[in-house]
Amino acid sequence: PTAPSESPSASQPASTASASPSSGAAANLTILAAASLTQPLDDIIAAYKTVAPNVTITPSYASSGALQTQIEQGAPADIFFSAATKQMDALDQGGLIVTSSKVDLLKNEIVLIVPKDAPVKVGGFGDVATDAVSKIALGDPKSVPAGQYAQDTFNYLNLWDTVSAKATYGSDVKQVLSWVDSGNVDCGIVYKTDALTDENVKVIAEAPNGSHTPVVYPLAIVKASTNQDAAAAFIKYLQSDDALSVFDKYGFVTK
Amino acid sequence: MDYSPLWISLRTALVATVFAVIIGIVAAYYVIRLGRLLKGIADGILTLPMVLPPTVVGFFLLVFFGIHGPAGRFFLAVFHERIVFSWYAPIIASTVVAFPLMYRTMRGAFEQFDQTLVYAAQTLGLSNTFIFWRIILPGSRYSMIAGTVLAFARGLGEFGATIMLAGNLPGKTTTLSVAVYAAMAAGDNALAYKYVLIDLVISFAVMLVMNLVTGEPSRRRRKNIPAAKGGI
Amino acid sequence: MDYSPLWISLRTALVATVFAVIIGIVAAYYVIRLGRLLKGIADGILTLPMVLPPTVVGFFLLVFFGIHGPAGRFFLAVFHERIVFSWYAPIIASTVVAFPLMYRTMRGAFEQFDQTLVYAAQTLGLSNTFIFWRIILPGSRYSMIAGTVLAFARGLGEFGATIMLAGNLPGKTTTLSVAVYAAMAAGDNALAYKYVLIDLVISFAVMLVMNLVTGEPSRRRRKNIPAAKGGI
Amino acid sequence: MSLEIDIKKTWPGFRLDVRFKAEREIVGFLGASGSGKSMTLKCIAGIVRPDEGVIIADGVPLFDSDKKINVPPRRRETGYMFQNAALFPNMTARQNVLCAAKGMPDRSRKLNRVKELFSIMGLDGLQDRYPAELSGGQQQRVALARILMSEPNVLMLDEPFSALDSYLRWQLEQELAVILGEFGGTSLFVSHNRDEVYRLCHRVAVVSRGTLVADGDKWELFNDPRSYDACLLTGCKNISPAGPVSDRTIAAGDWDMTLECGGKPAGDVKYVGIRAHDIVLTDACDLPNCFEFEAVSTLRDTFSYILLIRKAGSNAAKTLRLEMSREKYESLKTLPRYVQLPPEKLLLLDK
Amino acid sequence: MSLEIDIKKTWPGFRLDVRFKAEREIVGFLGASGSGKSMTLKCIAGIVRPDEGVIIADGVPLFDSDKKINVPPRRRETGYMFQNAALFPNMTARQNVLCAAKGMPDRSRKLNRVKELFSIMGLDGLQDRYPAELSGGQQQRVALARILMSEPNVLMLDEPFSALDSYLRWQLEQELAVILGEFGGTSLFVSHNRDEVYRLCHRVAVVSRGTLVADGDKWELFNDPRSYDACLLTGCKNISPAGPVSDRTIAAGDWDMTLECGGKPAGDVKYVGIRAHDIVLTDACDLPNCFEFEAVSTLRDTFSYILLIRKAGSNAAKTLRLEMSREKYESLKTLPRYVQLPPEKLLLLDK
Ligand SMILES: Nc1ncnc2c1ncn2[C@@H]1O[C@H](COP(=O)(O)OP(=O)(O)OP(=O)(O)O)[C@@H](O)[C@H]1O
Ligand SMILES: Nc1ncnc2c1ncn2[C@@H]1O[C@H](COP(=O)(O)OP(=O)(O)OP(=O)(O)O)[C@@H](O)[C@H]1O
Ligand SMILES: [Mg+2]
Ligand SMILES: [Mg+2]
Repeated sequence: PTAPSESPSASQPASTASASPSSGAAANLTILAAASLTQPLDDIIAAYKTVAPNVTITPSYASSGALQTQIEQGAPADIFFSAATKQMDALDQGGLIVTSSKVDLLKNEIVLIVPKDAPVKVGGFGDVATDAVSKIALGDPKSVPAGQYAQDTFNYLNLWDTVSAKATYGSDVKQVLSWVDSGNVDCGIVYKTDALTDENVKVIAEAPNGSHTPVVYPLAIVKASTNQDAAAAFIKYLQSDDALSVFDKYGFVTK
Repeated sequence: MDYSPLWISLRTALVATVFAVIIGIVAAYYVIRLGRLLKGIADGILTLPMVLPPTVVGFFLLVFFGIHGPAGRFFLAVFHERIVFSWYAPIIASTVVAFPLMYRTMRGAFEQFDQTLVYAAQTLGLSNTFIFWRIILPGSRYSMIAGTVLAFARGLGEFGATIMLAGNLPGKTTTLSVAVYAAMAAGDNALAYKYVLIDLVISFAVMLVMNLVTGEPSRRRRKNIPAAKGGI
Repeated sequence: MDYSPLWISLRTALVATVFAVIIGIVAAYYVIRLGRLLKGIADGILTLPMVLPPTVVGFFLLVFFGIHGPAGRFFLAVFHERIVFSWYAPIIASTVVAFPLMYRTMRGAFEQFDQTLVYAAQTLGLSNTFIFWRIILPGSRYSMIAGTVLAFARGLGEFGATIMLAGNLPGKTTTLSVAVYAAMAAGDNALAYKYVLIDLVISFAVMLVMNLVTGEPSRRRRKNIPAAKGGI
Repeated sequence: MSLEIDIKKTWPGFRLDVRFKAEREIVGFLGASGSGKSMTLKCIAGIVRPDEGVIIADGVPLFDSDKKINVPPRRRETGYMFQNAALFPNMTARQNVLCAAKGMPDRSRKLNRVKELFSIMGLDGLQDRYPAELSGGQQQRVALARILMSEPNVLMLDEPFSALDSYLRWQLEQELAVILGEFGGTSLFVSHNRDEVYRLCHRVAVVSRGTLVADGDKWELFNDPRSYDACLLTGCKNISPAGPVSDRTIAAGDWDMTLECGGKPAGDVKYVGIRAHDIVLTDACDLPNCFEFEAVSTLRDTFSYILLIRKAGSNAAKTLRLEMSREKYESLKTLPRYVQLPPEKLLLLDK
Repeated sequence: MSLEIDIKKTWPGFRLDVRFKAEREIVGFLGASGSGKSMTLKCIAGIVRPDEGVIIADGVPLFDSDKKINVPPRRRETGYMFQNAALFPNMTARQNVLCAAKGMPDRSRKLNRVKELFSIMGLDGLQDRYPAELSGGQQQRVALARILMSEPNVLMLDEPFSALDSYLRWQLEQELAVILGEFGGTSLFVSHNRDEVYRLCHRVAVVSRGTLVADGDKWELFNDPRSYDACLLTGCKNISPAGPVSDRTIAAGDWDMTLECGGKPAGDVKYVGIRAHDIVLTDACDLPNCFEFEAVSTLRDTFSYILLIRKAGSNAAKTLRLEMSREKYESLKTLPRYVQLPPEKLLLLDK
């Protein structure tokens, strides 16, 4: 698949900001990030080493819910990079993050996938309601954001009642992917970025525009952070062209 | 509140414990006969489901029992049944994860068993089956209980492998552990705690019953009497 | 490839095993002295970390050891250390999850132990410490090995509680199991398999060593000799 | 060191009710299998808890059901050598013995004593063997060495020689006599060998069905056992129920004989016994208690002959066992016609 | 049923090398503690694997190191009664015995036989007890009942009476004599009681330090033991190294005596022995092998006296043990001056 490479905005200010911490004081940053961000973020952190050699960034990847709990319990963290707004909002309401630092950095697409070698029976979201599909894998709408978006989409299409009868719920997107990958379900709904990591699945369709609230990945500085400046600098860098192009590469939609 | 996870969990844990106990005992029985090197290898293989993170175990199970996997294809062909997402998928997952506990505990017990009694039985011409069932197993009952309790606990707490192989189908495959996880992930801590409470009640009940039932006869009789364990 | 998870896992599993073994043995030692009802209750409490899904255990640990929790506050006040995300957090998590295995296995072994030997030791005026360390424990060595192997395996496979309490800080708290999870979640299956492979190598190595080292002396000597276990 | 016990304990099917005192002496315990010898010693050692009663050693109560005293076994300083050796399987013979030497701080003295005990027990060269590598008798001797090493206040030996050959037995008996002589505390010695008990002990207690039926000086006991059980256990092979016929005569039912008691009162007699080698064969019938007899069978023993005989014509009567040395038997040309039960040899038993 | 064995096995510090044949008979095993009796039986039972050799029962090889035959214990039909009872702790006495009755399909016959065995063993009322609830001797009797129940082809009893009192021993010995008589297979009987072996067995094998030093007819063995070990184990208390002085006289070093052999050749003599009750005290010195003596000590045994004596003036000499009945001793007014070792009673030992 071709990575969407149109990302013109916000490159200039970011590159200037990125210069400043290189002269700044040494700092250790801990960034709590959703597990789905592992690959791009690792790349960016490696690149940041050349931009700000004094700053050591340690990522800790887990599910957004776990990260939220950790911050609530006072885990020593500087930046929270969530895969959904729900956790971010919860922390915001708890007064645990610096509200002004909150940025909706990335977007993702909800896609319908099928096993790669499956006979093409499913052509789009509409077909899920037909007999072509006997089982569909979704994230648990109650706990998995991707599942919530999927529910929204089918609600928008007025298909939820029929679809939910065939649905099997995973506790995270990875599971949904595994089930589709191994052919144990006919199709599944995941993020586009996840779909791109698995060569045994193929993307059939993206969710129609407006069928769900946008999938955004917000990030913010944790209030308890003792490195507010360095954290702000890194968040700036994440908004730079250099960084965004990395996200781009892994299939994220950058503004 | 939905009580189905309770029943599913009970069913899963009980059936899985039974399987784990049987398979564990059989495995232990054969492994102690091996040479030391082979024993180590057997240990390595049979303890694998404990060493690997449950999700990984679940993933392998999915591949193995999935419709493209060898076991999955076999079942589909012979029984016209899909294993993945079925009501017995949690049982399979729990069994696989719990059985190393029984296996290892029983291996220890068998190795510790007083060989004199085995020899005595052999010279009486008793069959190996009799020796095993009527002499060695009863003599290892405390370890058997330990292994069973552990297997049951693990079966009850199992979640990673279960959800991978069985999914989270309310009323069908959603065990307590899965329900707890889901409720927590959904931020519904109140519900999660309720399920945790049920978990606790079950496990306490089982532990109590296990402790009240077992050792009963020998205990009463042994009280104050030095166990002369076949000695004069 | 980053090998730090290997070392962290080894450190974590080894240290956690040591703790689990010690705590497990001590717990078992005291529990067998209790009445039957209390035993059941003790069992219920001490087996809890196995019954609950690891994530839930992790959540409770996080609450308990977090800076708002009692243990967390205590440590912060006394040692000026935060436990959450520290390098010893995985050890704590693994210990908690692994110790019920040792506890239950040893309880079984202690209950099975030939009381005659204890009585003989007592009438010789030997101290309880001596009796425990030099007579009961060596006599329960096979169960001890079983428990240790299980605790180690569990420590190695632990992930749910660890990632909750210790996070996933590469080079600091990322154990193999966490690394496997993270790699899988990130879609990097190749890396995940590599870590799984390392997992397997470690566990095989440990099992082999355990099997080669243990039972060595008594085995050689016992070969072909009926173990007269204190009999005439 | 004195010992005083008075204990009761009931099991389904068995009741222990033992009372006795012992000073600094060696008390032998004789009793049939299952009579309660080991149980008594176990109660003293604190391994078995009596239902009620007291156990007092040297004035210190070790157990008192009324005062709720129950000193734990390891503080009682009562060494009990188990009937089975109960060696620690994970320790070598030497370690087994060494670990019992708690009272000796001096390591070299300890080692010397261990060495000495091993050589007394004839165990030289076996010090580094594990119990499983020792024969039954060797295990028993290690256990004996171990209990002697522990130097308890009350020494209880439960059939310490049962697995030993006669020669070793004889040797160890002599060594033990010396050791117990030096020991100076109370020793309780269970044995099934009448002669051993006789030679080694000062006093003998006879246990039967859970109670002490006799307890006293050994000379007295062997010469005049008084009770059926004591008579049997001191090795008398011939015992018959009996009852007084007149003041000085009794009727022995099993043997179909009326016997003169030789001056002893016949009043309370319940049984009468006579030892196998006290019965005399004679050609003339001029002495009291003389009967014509018939030999039912003759058994050749190692160095003697055993005759089973009964009064002639009493076909229903039980046989008497008569023993005589091989020489004597072989010097007889023909078997005499009469048997005599010398009145002074009759054992009159009143219970 | 015949049995033929020829086995070797080496442990560090002990070597077993036993060869013998037995027909349908009762063979007694005498041997010092640790001499290898139990090991030999365990090899036959298949519990211990010899390094090399053959074991053949009734023509069927049970073990043959050359042909790589090693029949597993449970197919050998060789019943071995362990020196310790080795009862199954989780079964009652009855279950222990019942489970051995594999060959009997008829349940009521089984139950009858169990009942019979329990009553023979004097265990009535104890059928439902667990082993831990039985005394040492009771456990042993259950084990004996169990092995008899299993009706093996070769019956091996390892000190089956060691934990029993003398009275019970005597009773059981007679019962066992009947049972073994009916049995008709080969029985191997280990005992430390010389007399028991003598009475019960047809043939006696003497084991010493892992080898058979004597094997043959019991009369012969007891009358003329030939070897030092056999002599000791048949109960002879006096043995001295000896060497020929002339054709018909030997010198007994330990006793400082030169002795006439009474016509037997002195050529190969290595030791000389004499039984304690064969030594004669006399007032006249007109017989061969007469010496003036001094009594070192006098011991009063149950029904006899034991004198330890040595040749007058030989202070370095070892003492001889002399036994005489109490009657005889007490009838002596003064102790005679001389001791005689009758030449015909001397046991000349050539190994
Ligand atoms: N738990 C029990 N329930 C009932 N009876 C018991 C129990 N334990 C022991 N006994 C009985 O107590 C009696 C005394 O046992 P003890 O061991 O003292 O005998 P003993 O005199 O030492 O005999 P032995 O010479 O055979 O060793 C035995 O008859 C035994 O059966
Ligand atoms: N593993 C071993 N290593 C070395 N020697 C051993 C081993 N096992 C047994 N022995 C020795 O073998 C010898 C024979 O033992 P066995 O049990 O046959 O003696 P036994 O004649 O039955 O004696 P007892 O009358 O005391 O029972 C003993 O001296 C014992 O020490
Ligand atoms: Mg006893
Ligand atoms: Mg033996």
